[in-house]
Amino acid sequence: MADTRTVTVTIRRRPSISDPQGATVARALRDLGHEVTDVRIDKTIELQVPDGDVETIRARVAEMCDRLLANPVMEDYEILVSS
Amino acid sequence: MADTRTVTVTIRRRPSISDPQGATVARALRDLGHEVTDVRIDKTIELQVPDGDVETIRARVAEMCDRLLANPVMEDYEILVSS
Amino acid sequence: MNTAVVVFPGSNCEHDVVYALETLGGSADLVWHRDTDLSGYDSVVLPGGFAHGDYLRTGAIARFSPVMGEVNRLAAAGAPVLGICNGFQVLCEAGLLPGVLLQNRDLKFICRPIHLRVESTDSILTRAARVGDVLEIPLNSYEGNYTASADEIASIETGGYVPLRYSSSTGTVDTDSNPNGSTNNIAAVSKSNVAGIMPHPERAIEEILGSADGRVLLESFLQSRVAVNV
Amino acid sequence: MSETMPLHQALGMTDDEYGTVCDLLSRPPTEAELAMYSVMWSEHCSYKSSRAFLGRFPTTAPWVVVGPGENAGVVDLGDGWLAALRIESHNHPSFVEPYQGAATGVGGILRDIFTMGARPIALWDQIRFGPLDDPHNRYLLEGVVAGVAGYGNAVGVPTVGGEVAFEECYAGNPLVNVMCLGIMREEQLVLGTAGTPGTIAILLGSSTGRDGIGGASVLASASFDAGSDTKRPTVQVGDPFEEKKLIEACLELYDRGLVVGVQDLGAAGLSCATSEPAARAGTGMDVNLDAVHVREAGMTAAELLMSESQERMMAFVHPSKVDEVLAVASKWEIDASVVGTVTAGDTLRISHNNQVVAELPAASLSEAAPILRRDSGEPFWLEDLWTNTLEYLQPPDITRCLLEILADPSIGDPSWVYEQYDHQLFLNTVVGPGDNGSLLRIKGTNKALAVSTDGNGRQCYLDPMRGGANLVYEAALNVAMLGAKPMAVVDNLNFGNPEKSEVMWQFIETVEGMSQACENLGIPVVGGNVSFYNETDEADIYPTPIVGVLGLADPAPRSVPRLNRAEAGMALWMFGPKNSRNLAGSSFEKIIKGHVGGRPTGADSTTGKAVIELAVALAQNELVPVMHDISDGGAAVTVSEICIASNVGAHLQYSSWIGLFAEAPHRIIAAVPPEHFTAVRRLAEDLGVPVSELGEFGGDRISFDNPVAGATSVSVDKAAEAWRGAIRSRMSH
Ligand SMILES: Nc1ncnc2c1ncn2[C@@H]1O[C@H](COP(=O)(O)OP(=O)(O)O)[C@@H](O)[C@H]1O
Ligand SMILES: [Mg+2]
Repeated sequence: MADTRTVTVTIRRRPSISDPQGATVARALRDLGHEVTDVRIDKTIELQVPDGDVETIRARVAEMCDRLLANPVMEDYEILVSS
Repeated sequence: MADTRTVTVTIRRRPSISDPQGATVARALRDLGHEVTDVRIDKTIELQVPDGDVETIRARVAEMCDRLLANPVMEDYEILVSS
Repeated sequence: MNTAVVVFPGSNCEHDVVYALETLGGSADLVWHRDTDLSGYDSVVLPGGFAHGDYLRTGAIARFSPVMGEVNRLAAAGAPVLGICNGFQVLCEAGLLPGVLLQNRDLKFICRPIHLRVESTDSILTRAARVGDVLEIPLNSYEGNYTASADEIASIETGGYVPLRYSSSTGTVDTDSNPNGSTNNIAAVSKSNVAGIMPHPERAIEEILGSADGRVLLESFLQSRVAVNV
Repeated sequence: MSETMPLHQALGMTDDEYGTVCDLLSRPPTEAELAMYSVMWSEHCSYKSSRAFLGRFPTTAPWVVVGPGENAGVVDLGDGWLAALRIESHNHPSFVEPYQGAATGVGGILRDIFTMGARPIALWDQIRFGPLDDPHNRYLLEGVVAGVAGYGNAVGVPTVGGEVAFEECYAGNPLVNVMCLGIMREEQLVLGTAGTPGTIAILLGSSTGRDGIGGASVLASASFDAGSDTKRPTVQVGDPFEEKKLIEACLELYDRGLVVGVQDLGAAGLSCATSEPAARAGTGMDVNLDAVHVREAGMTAAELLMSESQERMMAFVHPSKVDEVLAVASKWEIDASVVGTVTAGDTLRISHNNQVVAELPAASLSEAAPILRRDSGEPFWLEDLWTNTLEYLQPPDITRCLLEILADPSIGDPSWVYEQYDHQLFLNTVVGPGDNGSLLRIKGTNKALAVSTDGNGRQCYLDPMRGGANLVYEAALNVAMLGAKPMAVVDNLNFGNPEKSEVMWQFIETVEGMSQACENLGIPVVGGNVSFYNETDEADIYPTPIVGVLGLADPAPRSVPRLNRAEAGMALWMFGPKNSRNLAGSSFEKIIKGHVGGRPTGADSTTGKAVIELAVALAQNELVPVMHDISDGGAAVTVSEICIASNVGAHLQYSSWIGLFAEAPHRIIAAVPPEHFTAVRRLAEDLGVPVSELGEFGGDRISFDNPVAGATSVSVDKAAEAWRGAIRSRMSH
């Protein structure tokens, strides 16, 4: 598979949108005696796509994000094309 | 909050453990006409912890991972302490 | 003596389990997850639901609840410990049972009756059943897909730790009768006095609600209680 | 927001309304006050366009304990048991974000029920989308169902039934309604009152954040257009885990008698949860916003007052009980803060950062809200629509049409939806989704509660008055076939833009039709909800009232009529009016001909009532193992659904093929065992209900036989395959 490339997309919930899961995990960590002030839980998606021009790949993955991977109403995304 | 530090933990499902979510997303992307050979979906956990020595922080977060954040049966983790 | 039915924040099948055990002649109390004394009990059920919202991973936070020390102690003392659905997930997370439960193969919550074939009667869930019996029991879960590493699966199978598998109504165990993608159609895992089951036997104890096939499983559990040295 | 726009306009208030506020206060309002008036006087919270007409509904009966106006209606079930019920819409939030919109809709309706002191025991969802061949509609269906499941299952309340339908008019504006039922002992009833001066207000549950500011109320009070994107940041995220803890904590508070009153925080958040209880109690209240537990720093008073953060409740507590209440909250691991004190007089005084930021008559937020008498007028196109009927010269291929109708997503098997819902929790579900309605036993009694929810936008579009009445009869009949006597109604009125006169006309006609049916059946409306502005780019949805009827079976029959109990050798009878020859608004015309026109058959008050009584009697006396009403798709579909569920064939004689597909009301198909022929005939005769002996069950084919046209048939397997794939095949890739 010499001709695929790894792209990592980080999908983050917008800061204004509440994250009950993060809040619950923060509480659990504190119950276990750890000091944490805040926890946010997000998603990373690692894609293997056909290799090619970096900008083309980025544009294609952005389209995947817009259409499927990210929820435009609540989430932002960041694309990292591996070198 | 000058004295907290951001630590990002990536939790990855072991390759030997099936990933129904990744498989489904790959299928959906292909249905939409995108070329992808593989998709993995992982978790990122962003923690705000009291600032201090990087190695101490790392050790503390590793303990959180071992005890709670990752399941040793199916997951690996990677810790990144922001600089 | 009676059964402790553990209530985690987010549990929701606890009343149903108490009702079912009492209907079958047992006696059961709800115990809060912060309780640290189960000395009055000879058996434990971790009921279904969404302990701690199922956040992070199902069962992950619950296993640190204060009551789990006592659950471990009773398990070690030979008392029957049964996890149903979310309770099964907690037992796996706590290391009392091997494996993990992933999201269903189709990434959808499944609530419908399925069939289970009895594979062995050497478990706290099946001692009153017969090998080959097919039971109709409701399944109700999003994370019911039982998995473990290949080595672990091998040792589970050779050890005879699988009392029940998903099957067709006639007892065929195959992909078509596998509702959620569980490895080898595993629906329950049992290791000496500790067992976990994904479907809900307590929902199948009266014909008026659709099936009474869950009785034999809970009766097995009740019969499994022995004089435990607490 | 444009720079020059005055604040009140930016908040969706008219200049007139602003003037009213100034007059009320004898001064211009502060920013915080303006925020409060704007949310409380929004269409969603004040019912300003509908209030004048909702008074038409009959709302009283000896068994009504709490009628409309409180958080939920409450009825007396006898022997000290009460039921609380309510229905809500979350249409606009679900279009913006289907998962969270539906999830928070479930969360909101649950709070309406446990605010009354009842434990929520069941949910029903009524959902409508554009056609499934459009991927966006599939995405919406997928998300909404996952949201109902994600919240309902996790919070631990079973979703035991509902409705799903597809129609072009919902493509830009899906409908997501949710109904909830709770039960309690009579001593547990609590109302949304602030109590007497000195009572302490304690805010329980989630922290308050900026999420959803102006969300539900603003979203539900405006139409969608190309600019909808700007409303998007107001998405609220549901936390079923927090709600589950909140339910258990509140129920413990009620059990131990620790509260005087309770009010949930829904749309309009703290503005509503302070002013309404005070208004109901005829008191004032001092509220300290600095005490509110918050999720974000630096929120303004207006933001705190408008926030629609989910999973919060306000408890009103005697000062001597405050510590106990805080201890209960801490046991269930929820946050609690003491935020106010009830005062004598009628002033709601709110302070923030140690300054008074609002000081107004508590009751003015709800009682002084504007009441609009908007213009209404019969649509100019209605007459044309009524005369736009189809002529049929040739009979169609009956079985081919039947298969096509069975395979339609609005008609076919909805199990793809309801298998994602926990519908069994609490071990009460005697009849769950997939039958005429739901039947829930009350453990420890001989009683069972039946519920059916129904809507039919297409019929209501063609004739809102007839459509509205027919829905009440249909839902009541569904309940009756489970052996329960209909006793109360809740309704959700989903309509277009009330600023259009034809939409107001549709609204008024619908309310009239429903009211007439309720009066005739003696079942009061105990609660409901209005959702206006369901339009996209000027196109209104069909007027889509949803009716939920609650019935009581006491005692519950030991063996309840079900669709799956037909057996070879049983007779196939129809009860109700004969010779229906009207296809207006039918599924046949919509699906086979792509036609919507004509005027649907209206209700017959005498027969409608008699058929319901007959159904109750047949079920109570266990005379027929199967009853199923004729509704969407007509008798052909009704019979097919019985055959599919029972896995048995049927042979049916018909006189006109149109009668096989007509959807006129008040008709039941039943499977009658020969040993009960006489008793069933006598019962029907006593009640004056016509009986048609159409055929019998048996074999493995569904066949339709006519003296002239001869017989045509389809195998049960083939019918089942078409029916089962209706939604499932379109939703799997
Ligand atoms: N969205 C839904 N959620 C839960 N149950 C549903 C849903 N849609 C339909 N059902 C169930 O499927 C059955 C058939 O629905 P429907 O065809 O609308 O019945 P009817 O025509 O008798 O009103 C009902 O029992 C109903 O409760
Ligand atoms: Mg219907």
